[in-house]
Amino acid sequence: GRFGDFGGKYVPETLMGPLQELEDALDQAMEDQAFHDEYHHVLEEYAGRPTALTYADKISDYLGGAKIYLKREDLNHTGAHKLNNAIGQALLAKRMGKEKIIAETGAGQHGVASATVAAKFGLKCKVFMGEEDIRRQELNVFRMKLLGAEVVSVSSGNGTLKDATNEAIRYWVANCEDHFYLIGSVVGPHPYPRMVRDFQRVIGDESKKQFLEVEQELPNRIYACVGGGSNAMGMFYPFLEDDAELIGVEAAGRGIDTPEHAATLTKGAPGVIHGSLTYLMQDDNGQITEPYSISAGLDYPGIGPEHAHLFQTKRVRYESITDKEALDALRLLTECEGIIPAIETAHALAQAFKEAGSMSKDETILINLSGRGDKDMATLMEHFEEEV
Amino acid sequence: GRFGDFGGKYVPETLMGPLQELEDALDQAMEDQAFHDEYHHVLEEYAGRPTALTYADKISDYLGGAKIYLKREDLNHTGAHKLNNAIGQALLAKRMGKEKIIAETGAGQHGVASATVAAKFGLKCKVFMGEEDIRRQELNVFRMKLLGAEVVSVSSGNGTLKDATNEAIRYWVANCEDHFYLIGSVVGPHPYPRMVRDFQRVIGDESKKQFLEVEQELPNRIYACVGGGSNAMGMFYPFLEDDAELIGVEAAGRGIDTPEHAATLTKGAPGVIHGSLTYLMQDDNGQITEPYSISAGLDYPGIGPEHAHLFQTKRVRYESITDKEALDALRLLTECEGIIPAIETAHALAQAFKEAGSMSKDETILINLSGRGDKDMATLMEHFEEEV
Amino acid sequence: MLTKTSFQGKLEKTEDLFIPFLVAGDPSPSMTIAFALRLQQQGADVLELGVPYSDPLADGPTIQRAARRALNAGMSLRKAIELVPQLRKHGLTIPVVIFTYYNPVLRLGHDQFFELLEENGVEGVLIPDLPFEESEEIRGQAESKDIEFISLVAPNSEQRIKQIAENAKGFLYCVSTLGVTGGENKMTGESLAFIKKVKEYSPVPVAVGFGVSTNEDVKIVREHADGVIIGSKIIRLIENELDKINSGEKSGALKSFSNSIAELVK
Amino acid sequence: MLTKTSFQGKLEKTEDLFIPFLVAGDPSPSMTIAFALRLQQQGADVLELGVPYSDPLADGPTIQRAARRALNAGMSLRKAIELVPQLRKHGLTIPVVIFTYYNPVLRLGHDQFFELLEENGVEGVLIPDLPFEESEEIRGQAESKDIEFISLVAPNSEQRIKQIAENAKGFLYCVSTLGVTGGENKMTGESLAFIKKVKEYSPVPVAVGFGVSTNEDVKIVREHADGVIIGSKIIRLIENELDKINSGEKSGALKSFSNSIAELVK
Repeated sequence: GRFGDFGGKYVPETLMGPLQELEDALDQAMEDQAFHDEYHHVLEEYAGRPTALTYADKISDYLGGAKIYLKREDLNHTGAHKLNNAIGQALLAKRMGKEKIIAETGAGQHGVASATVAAKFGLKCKVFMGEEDIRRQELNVFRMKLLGAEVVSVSSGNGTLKDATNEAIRYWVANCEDHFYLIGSVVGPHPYPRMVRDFQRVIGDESKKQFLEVEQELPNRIYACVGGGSNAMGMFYPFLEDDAELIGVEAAGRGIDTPEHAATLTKGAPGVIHGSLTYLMQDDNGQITEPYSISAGLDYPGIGPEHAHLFQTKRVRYESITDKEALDALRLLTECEGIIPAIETAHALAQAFKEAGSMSKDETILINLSGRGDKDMATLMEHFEEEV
Repeated sequence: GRFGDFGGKYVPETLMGPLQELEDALDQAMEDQAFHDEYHHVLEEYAGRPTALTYADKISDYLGGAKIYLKREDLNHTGAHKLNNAIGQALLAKRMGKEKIIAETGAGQHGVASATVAAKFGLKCKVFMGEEDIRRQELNVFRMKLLGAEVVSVSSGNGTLKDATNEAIRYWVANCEDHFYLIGSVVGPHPYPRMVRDFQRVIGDESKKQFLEVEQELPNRIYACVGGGSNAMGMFYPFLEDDAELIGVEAAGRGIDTPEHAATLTKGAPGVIHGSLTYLMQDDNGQITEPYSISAGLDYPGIGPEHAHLFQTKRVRYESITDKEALDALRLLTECEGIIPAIETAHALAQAFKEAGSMSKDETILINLSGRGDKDMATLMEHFEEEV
Repeated sequence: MLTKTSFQGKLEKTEDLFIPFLVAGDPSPSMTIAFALRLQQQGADVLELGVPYSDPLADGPTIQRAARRALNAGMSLRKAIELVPQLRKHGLTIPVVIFTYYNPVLRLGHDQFFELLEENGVEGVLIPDLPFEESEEIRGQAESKDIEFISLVAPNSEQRIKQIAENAKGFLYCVSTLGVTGGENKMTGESLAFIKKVKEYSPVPVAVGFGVSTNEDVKIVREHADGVIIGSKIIRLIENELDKINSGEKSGALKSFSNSIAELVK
Repeated sequence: MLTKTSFQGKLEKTEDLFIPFLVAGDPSPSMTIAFALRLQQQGADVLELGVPYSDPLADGPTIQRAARRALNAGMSLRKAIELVPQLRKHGLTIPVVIFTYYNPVLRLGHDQFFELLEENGVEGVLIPDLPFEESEEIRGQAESKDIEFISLVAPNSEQRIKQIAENAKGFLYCVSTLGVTGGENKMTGESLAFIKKVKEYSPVPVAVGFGVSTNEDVKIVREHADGVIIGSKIIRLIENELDKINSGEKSGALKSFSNSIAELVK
């Protein structure tokens, strides 16, 4: 249950049993070809995989350096990579005979993905969401309800993702016998970080195959944004043994020299959050601090333990991008390629765009376009209304 | 330029030249394998085609009759079938050396698709939109602007799609030398209805292939909603010579016995609208009347001339579905399958769901899931807020 | 080369034609009659009587507004045609061309349409959204009723110019500039060459329309074509008088209108 | 079978233990001292002194509120430990168990944490999010400092029950029911069988916590286990007195608190 020094199961005793049950079921499922077949069948037939690999010719020309490719997770059903994992875990829940799932959500993307698979597979679904996030993400709340899920408002703490996750774990502690907790990122106690990565690695597996088809070699650099880090782990994992340089991009919010950011690896320290030993943002007393990012999906004080390991071993380079840089990259991609990315994704874009120009024209870049920007329209309107 | 009695070019003399130029260019392009290759390359690499064919097992079981399959145009980039056509026409515009495109839009979906291809292919884009629709579809207006398009507010008439189309045609009359008019449905003067159908037939072509793969025979019935009718023509066309029963579903609004509907074939009469001889909604003096539907995309007083022909020859059966029936079907699909469809699409679903139960279990239904419901959230919230 | 007996012999002139356009019923049928008579007084040779339409594709905002006013006043294709005997009764003698979009004609039916035209003594018909290729049937019907079917020709009609011009009846409506009605007139060297080419083929007078709005425009058109068609400018002159008309000062309005027309075509 | 010399010999009883829980600094350090002394007066055998934490995963809303109050009052892990000598100074003689989530301990560092505990005379430590499998190092350190590392065991610990119980120090914290603190107590037949099984393996007293909130609960627990742990209920009793405390009536608040505790554990 470790990635080097990180990971583990730092949970109340009551969860040790359910986690063992989960791990046993997961290991069994992963060795069962029928489970893989069903998972991949649903990904293809329902979620619309494989997602496209798009050559971004205009922006490549504009930046004048490396050829830039985009892995189009925005084309996944419900608009982001989140569904890959939700499908995998829902199938596992069914296999374990659990008919009720719980999930935490910040901006609502994982909540929508969970509500979606609950509807599709006939499970009851309860989504924990901070009351502040419920206020900010009214549309996604409605979407979850329309899908038949119950949205539980969490008023503890600041009413955001961290608090929703705490509350989901607490609820699971009390109801673990018949509830499956569907975690949305590569965080949480073992075996979650591994499981979520394994349900997201389809991104990297497909990318590798597609990239080799069009370029006959692997990309020189691969970029992905990192909040909890599931889209990045899904993309990076199949490339870990290859030469490709891997770059994870955190949210620098208003700047990493201000208190308002979510750059966990860049500015945080090792500790325990949500059951896992990893890096997190905390004060000198070990109290977890509130992160900030314009992007709700990156606005998380922790990070998956495997990222902490890849940071420590330097296999992945971690950078951070401010709100403003992300918004600029979002506009550039939109105007050049006709693709409005999620603000989360725009962090990865911004870092890649920064570096692409100084790379040579025979080098290549792969960016994980983790989600579409439809959910961010209200935020974008606030920021761009005067300009457009 | 005719489909039986319907079609033609009922336009001001000034457009006859540009239409001929377009037709010549189109015919050339259609005979050029390189054009086909580029079009299909963009569909695959950029738009994410082929879209999935999803077996809707839960709803099939629930209705207890035919097996229901969904052709997932909602998974297309920008969320609906509209992009297929926009890509085709944008490539044609480029081939013709036109660097400026104009488009009309109602709810904004075709406007977004046009703005998207304009960004992708480096064209200038002007989208005509009624001032009332601009007010109702603020989000899509912003999206188009973010993509770099200019949105022209049309105040003539009632400020809706019909008026936006009139104004786009007028603008084209004055600027046809260097502008390409990118019409969003199988309407307008020849060669538009044929061209748009040919750029949408990829839906039916893919469906046929996919359906044969999973069921080894063609579907018994195929449903699609019809406003202008492009998703329906795209789906139906490759099946016209087959045995499958084809059902086009119009919007009955508040009921076809009220004045508030958009059931053009059911209640309209032959006439000329937007350059084409077809069915339309008009009064006794031949003045075009205002349609009504909860769904902005079906809220159009005309219909593509090929539909008029298929109606007259009875090759396609046309039905109509009220706002309420559509909303009920939308909820049912959402709760059973985890897919929130566009309200337009929900009309096709409602008709299919009505009929599926009385079909036998070895019969099959194919529904064109023309678009996703994200754009309709505000409308759905108004209608469902109390219930969910 | 021009034929002389057009419009049932009522139009003997073949040059220097002044062809004004009114929307029937804008702002009321009686005012249309009054305006028409003033136009005849000011030298109009043919009256284009426009039928208001909900979706006038070839028209700019000015004529759209006029159509809206007339529709609100209850005007229709049938009523517009039936206005012609009223015009005659009040002294209009110049030929009248009914200008209508195609859908109201279709709704009425071709046969009934031509019966109505004939019954009401209409001399010509112009359908702006029925180009040459779509009008074969209706041209035949018009000919059999001795009603002139007016064709339009545009600078970008290209190889079709010859065909359209050679088949022209009554007068040939030459669209001077690309665009909808009421735009700006741009009489470039190209436009003049185009008019010259049209005149070569046309057996009937060539009248130029679209964007003629000043006396200077009129003079230039007169110099090169056989006639000038004025639409939107006349509607705007009527709009200038709407306040007076609504407050009952009809004679003042008509006088002021006449003066403006005189100034325009002097 | 029970060992007698736990908590550095300070806990000689091995049954009928009353183990109350306070959050250090709720609502202030001085009130924590006062409440602790009252609890000792009412027969408390061990004090669980909770360190407030931003994200207390194992706690329900009551203890979350208490933690929030204490954090707002500036409490920290270090300050909570340093409160222990203050408690002693005011007359607390029973052993104190520092109850803290793991992250503050990690932040401080294991070595510094144990130095602090030792320096301040703390007899026990309980880390609710450090299960048996993750606590090997810290258990070793605790043992070497003669500080009891309190383990928890839950009904669903299953095959791990034996392992956890056999290795228990001080007392064994038996989670009577699945859930976070402050829930409802459901002493079912299953719970009783579970407690019985735990007692079979445990060399130390078995205390039952989670959801003990009425005198009836206390009586049932006493009947089957060696001790009762009361947390959320005590916090709620403190909350009842907050108004009085804030308005300066501290002695009245303490008296009322004492009476309630007496009623609870009678």
